[in-house]
Amino acid sequence: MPFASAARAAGREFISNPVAPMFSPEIVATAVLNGLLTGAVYALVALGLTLVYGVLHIINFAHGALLTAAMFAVLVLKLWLGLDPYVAMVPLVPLFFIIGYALQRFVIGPASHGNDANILLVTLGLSILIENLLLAIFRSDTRTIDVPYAFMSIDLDFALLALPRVIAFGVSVVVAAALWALLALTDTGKAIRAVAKEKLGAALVGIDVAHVYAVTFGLGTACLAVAACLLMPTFYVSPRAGGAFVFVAFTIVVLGGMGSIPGALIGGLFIGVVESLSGLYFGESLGQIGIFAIFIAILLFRPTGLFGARA
Amino acid sequence: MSRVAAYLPIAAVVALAAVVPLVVTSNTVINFLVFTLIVAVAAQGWNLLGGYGGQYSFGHAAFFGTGAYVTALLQTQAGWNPWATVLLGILAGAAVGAVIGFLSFRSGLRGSYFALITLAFAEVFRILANAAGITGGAAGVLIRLDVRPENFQFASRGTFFWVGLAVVAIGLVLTRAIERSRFGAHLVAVRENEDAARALGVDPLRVKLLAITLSAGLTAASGGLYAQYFLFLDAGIAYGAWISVEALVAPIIGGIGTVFGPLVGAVVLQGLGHLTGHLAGEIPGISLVVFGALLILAVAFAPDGATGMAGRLWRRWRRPATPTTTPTATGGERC
Amino acid sequence: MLRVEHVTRRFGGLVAVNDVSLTVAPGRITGLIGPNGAGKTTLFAVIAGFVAPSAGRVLLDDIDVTAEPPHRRAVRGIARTFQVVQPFAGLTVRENIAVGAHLRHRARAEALCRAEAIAAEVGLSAALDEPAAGLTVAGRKRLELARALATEPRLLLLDEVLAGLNPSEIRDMIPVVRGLRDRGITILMVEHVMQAVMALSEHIYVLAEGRLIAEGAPETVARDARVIEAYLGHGAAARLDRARAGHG
Amino acid sequence: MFDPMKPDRRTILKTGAAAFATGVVAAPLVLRAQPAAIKVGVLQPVTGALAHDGQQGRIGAELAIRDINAGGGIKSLGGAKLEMVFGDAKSTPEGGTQEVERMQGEGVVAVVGGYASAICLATTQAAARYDLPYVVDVGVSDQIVRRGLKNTFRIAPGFGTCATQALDNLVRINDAAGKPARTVVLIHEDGLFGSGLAKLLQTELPKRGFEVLETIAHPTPTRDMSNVALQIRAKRPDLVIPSSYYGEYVLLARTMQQQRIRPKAIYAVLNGAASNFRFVKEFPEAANLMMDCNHWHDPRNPKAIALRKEVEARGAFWTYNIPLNYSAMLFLADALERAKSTDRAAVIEALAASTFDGHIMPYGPTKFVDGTNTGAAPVNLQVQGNDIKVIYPDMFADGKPVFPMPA
Repeated sequence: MPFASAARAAGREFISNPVAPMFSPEIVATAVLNGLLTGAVYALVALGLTLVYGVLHIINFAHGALLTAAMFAVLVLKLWLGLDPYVAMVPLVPLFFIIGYALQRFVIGPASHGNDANILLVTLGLSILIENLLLAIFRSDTRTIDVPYAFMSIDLDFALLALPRVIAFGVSVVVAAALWALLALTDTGKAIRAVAKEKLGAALVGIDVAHVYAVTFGLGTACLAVAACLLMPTFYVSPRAGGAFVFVAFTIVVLGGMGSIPGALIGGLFIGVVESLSGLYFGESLGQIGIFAIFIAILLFRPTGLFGARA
Repeated sequence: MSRVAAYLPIAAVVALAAVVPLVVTSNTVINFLVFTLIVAVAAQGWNLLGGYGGQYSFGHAAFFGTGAYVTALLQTQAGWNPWATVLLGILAGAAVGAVIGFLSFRSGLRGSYFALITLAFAEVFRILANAAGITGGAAGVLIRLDVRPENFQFASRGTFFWVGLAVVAIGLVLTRAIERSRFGAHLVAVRENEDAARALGVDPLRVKLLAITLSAGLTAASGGLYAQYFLFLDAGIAYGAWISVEALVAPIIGGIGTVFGPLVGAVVLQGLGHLTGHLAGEIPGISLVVFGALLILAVAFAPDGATGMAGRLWRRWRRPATPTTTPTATGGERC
Repeated sequence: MLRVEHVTRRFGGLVAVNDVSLTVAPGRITGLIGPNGAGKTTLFAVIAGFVAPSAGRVLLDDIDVTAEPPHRRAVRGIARTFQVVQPFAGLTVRENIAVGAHLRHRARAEALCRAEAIAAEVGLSAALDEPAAGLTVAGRKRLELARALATEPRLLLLDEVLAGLNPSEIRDMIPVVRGLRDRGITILMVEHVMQAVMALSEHIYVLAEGRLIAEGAPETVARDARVIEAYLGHGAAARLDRARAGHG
Repeated sequence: MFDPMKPDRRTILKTGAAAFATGVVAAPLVLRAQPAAIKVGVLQPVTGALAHDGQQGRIGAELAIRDINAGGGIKSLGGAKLEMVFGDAKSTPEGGTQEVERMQGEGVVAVVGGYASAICLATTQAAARYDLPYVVDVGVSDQIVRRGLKNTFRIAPGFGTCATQALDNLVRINDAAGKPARTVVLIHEDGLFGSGLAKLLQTELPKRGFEVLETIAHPTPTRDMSNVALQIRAKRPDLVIPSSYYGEYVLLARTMQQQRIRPKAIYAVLNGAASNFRFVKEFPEAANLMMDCNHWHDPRNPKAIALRKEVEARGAFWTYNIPLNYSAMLFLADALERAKSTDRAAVIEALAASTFDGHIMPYGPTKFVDGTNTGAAPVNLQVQGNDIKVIYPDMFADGKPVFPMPA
């Protein structure tokens, strides 16, 4: 079997990648910039997850599926109404807020009887349901949309930065800041923080805990709608597309500290850069394993995360 | 309950099931049932840790895949007898379970964290198996078709059904034995309240480790059966999320933490999968949509699953006939 | 039997237990009292092994058990109840107690059998096959006690088994505890309900703000000015004295 | 959804019952004027991850059966009509095995299809238990035909053939243009398909006068191709040779365009996207002038041209799965014709001895050596404007290579 053995040798070679190559400073700098741009979108996906965790103390396993759903929503708006993905934010962000609110209020909350283990199972059930519903509707094809600015770029002399990715970076940072401000400054934010800290106490002073939970879930889902709108100009969507992001988001959430918004932002940027540089030096495949390795190591040895809030 | 009474239902169910290949001649049906049994074994494994121990793993694929790959690779690469490699696969799966369990339980991971880390381990295994040379990489491993019983390959699907049924029976007996043992009592105590269990002299780490090892071993047996039945593996089959999901959903649908729950759940799920497939025609993913919906509905409305619901209906139906106190009466006999 | 030597436990900046030493003599009921937040439960947790002390040692029969986890101490004969009851909610009363009985009895049938006997002892016979989640507060307290007893302890740590019970329930419970002592089980009990402790204990330690402020026979401790102040606030002892003088 | 002749459920049930009845009553009783239909299993993954490819393959098989029946069925068997027994492999090997069992139960004379290597590996073996003839459509892994299964016939070229052919064709195209290309960067997915190809190219390209500057592996899925593009840009190769699946390839092509990387050619081998009309339609600029060495229909064959017209008129994309399955069914029908029997051994014998030359694929006369059709080869394609043209070998070409790409 000469061919198969050749392939096996190739497999081995990629596992024990030889000497790390040397790159020019321009390439390394560009890789760092690329990592930051990707990381910001990771952070946005992680933001929704960490927010839900911080308040409801649950891990939302349906997060990836909801992201996929949002990406398909962008696709549909573009194909049917010709709506630009950035414009699509206007209807999609409120829509996904409502979807998230309703899911928590009418499905996850009642179905799980306040038991954490049940929430885990219900969100898992939701993710299976949503992902396959999308598969049933859209089939398994990989779909993309074409926008006039897809190939515009900002020339930094040593690097070309894709315009949609720069926009995605900016919007992600703004959304993170807005979310932080919402929590810190508004009455809703105060109620959310109160429930996060002491659910019983908050209920005693007259805060509607079920409502606050649902609002939080809605905010987390709305973040996904933003992320989907930012991703679609440069990425593709298939019923499993969200899955590509969700484990990275889990990693960022544990890295940044469960429930910490600044942690999610810094963690996202950090993971983006780590992934980019390790991809450059060790090959893209190993970069992927690296994410899982970081994730497992943090959970085992430092479950409170490297930066950000205590559990 | 006397020893005989405790195992009688298992004997009855297994005996009844053993007749099926003699009555049903359709290979399609037998083939479907064999696959159901394979899933049931994986689900029984999950149920030991998740149902009795309360530790919800989202990554039982790690054990299933290890059992399957060890079974397959030791045959194809080293030329060992498959009966032996299946056993070694079980041991290897159990060892992987022990290591993952030791790492996670020693770090005090539970609930969502435990679910996440098992999922991550399974994914790492999948990526490695997909890339490594020894597993055949993305092309997978193929076990040579060589139909001889001593080769763990059978001319008739019915024979394989009996082999699968035997493994399910072992799973049932093991589960019942654990239920009736000190270890079982400790395991359930840890599930219900770890602190209280510790105060009563239970070492939760030891109990959970033993549970995950047995659980992983049983699920690895399912992987070994899969390899011997389909004679083909790749990383997505062996370590894919599908088996983690099936192993978890079946006991929850059938009745979590009960002896027959996983088997009942596997039959219900596979049956429904087929039925929806027939009704919905070729809409892709529709049977999984039903899986997801059933999972949510079971958690919401039938926390004790199908067997629990059936039990309640049964009691309601026969209550008028036999009044009260059967449990205390049998309890009295014990002392 | 039990010796606690200079145990200190800090949580961040807070010193919950501050350099406490005490001994529990075998075959007796020893009381540990003190106002809310005095550190009684923390001290209990240290003795049972649930919380590691920041400093100090715990000795059982002169063996240093400070580094041992709770389940090892249970094997040695220490059993505890929890102030906030911790039943195995999904199990029946019988199964709950049997978990404790399994410590000394491997066989399932034997453990279940023991459970039945112990249930009778604490007055839970009628509820044997009820789910623990369905018990009343008093029932749950009894279950806590029964489970601990099932481990056949030599030293029993009772954390407020009487709190939350009504007077008649307390009246029912007191002889149960006394019966245990009579069977030779050494008891250390944390109590908030003064009357009961006074009635039961042969020796009492008083904890306030993490420190031991008094010890001795119940009557002695009850008259101790520091104890009264700790319970009723500054100047309370003097006011009480004046009141007594007025009556006399 | 495209579905030319979807049978309603009742007919399936009825024919199922009929199959059961005839199976029991035995064949000699067939004395009616109209000979009994010959059941042919068509196995494709029409649900799950591979659903799109499976649906395409099914279209090809269905249309072939329709055309064969319209042309008078199997004449040596009294004009018996072919009847499709369709099975959904659900994109998994066990799903496929399940369906083979069902087809066996329904008494099919042979199975056509399989598509993915994993499915083919498992299902050919399941069919081998019953000596059930199996015509593999795509199944690129050469393991499929290396196990000595007597029932298995793959009509399309396998991995080894495709790889060597791709190399030879590259050399010829380069030579014909005056050797403008010398340096190469290889991009590949890190599964066995991609890494195997990369390894082969790494050793073979230097022997043919090319220099491999860099080999870059990436996983599936990959979220970001910026780094890969960055490395390509730094190396400035004449040729980029990618072997990836659809999503990653689209991402790479778009990133390269965005980063203004224009090598002299992008030359793909068995690529998921470079010969996919969806890609051409959605990203005409990124796709234009890409080359691919892959399966394709024979663009000069009138039957193939008519088939493509019909499929496109119904609004479906044209992919190679359609003509490949169409051709596979013709090949089977020819064997049945010559076997003059539906006896499995006879059919297998006829398939093995086949010299069928009516393919609508760019294949020479069929010749099977150990389950492999040595008459089959891939062709070189290039996206030109909004179409995909065959540019090599000349005997099948309907376009001329544009190489090197204009800057």
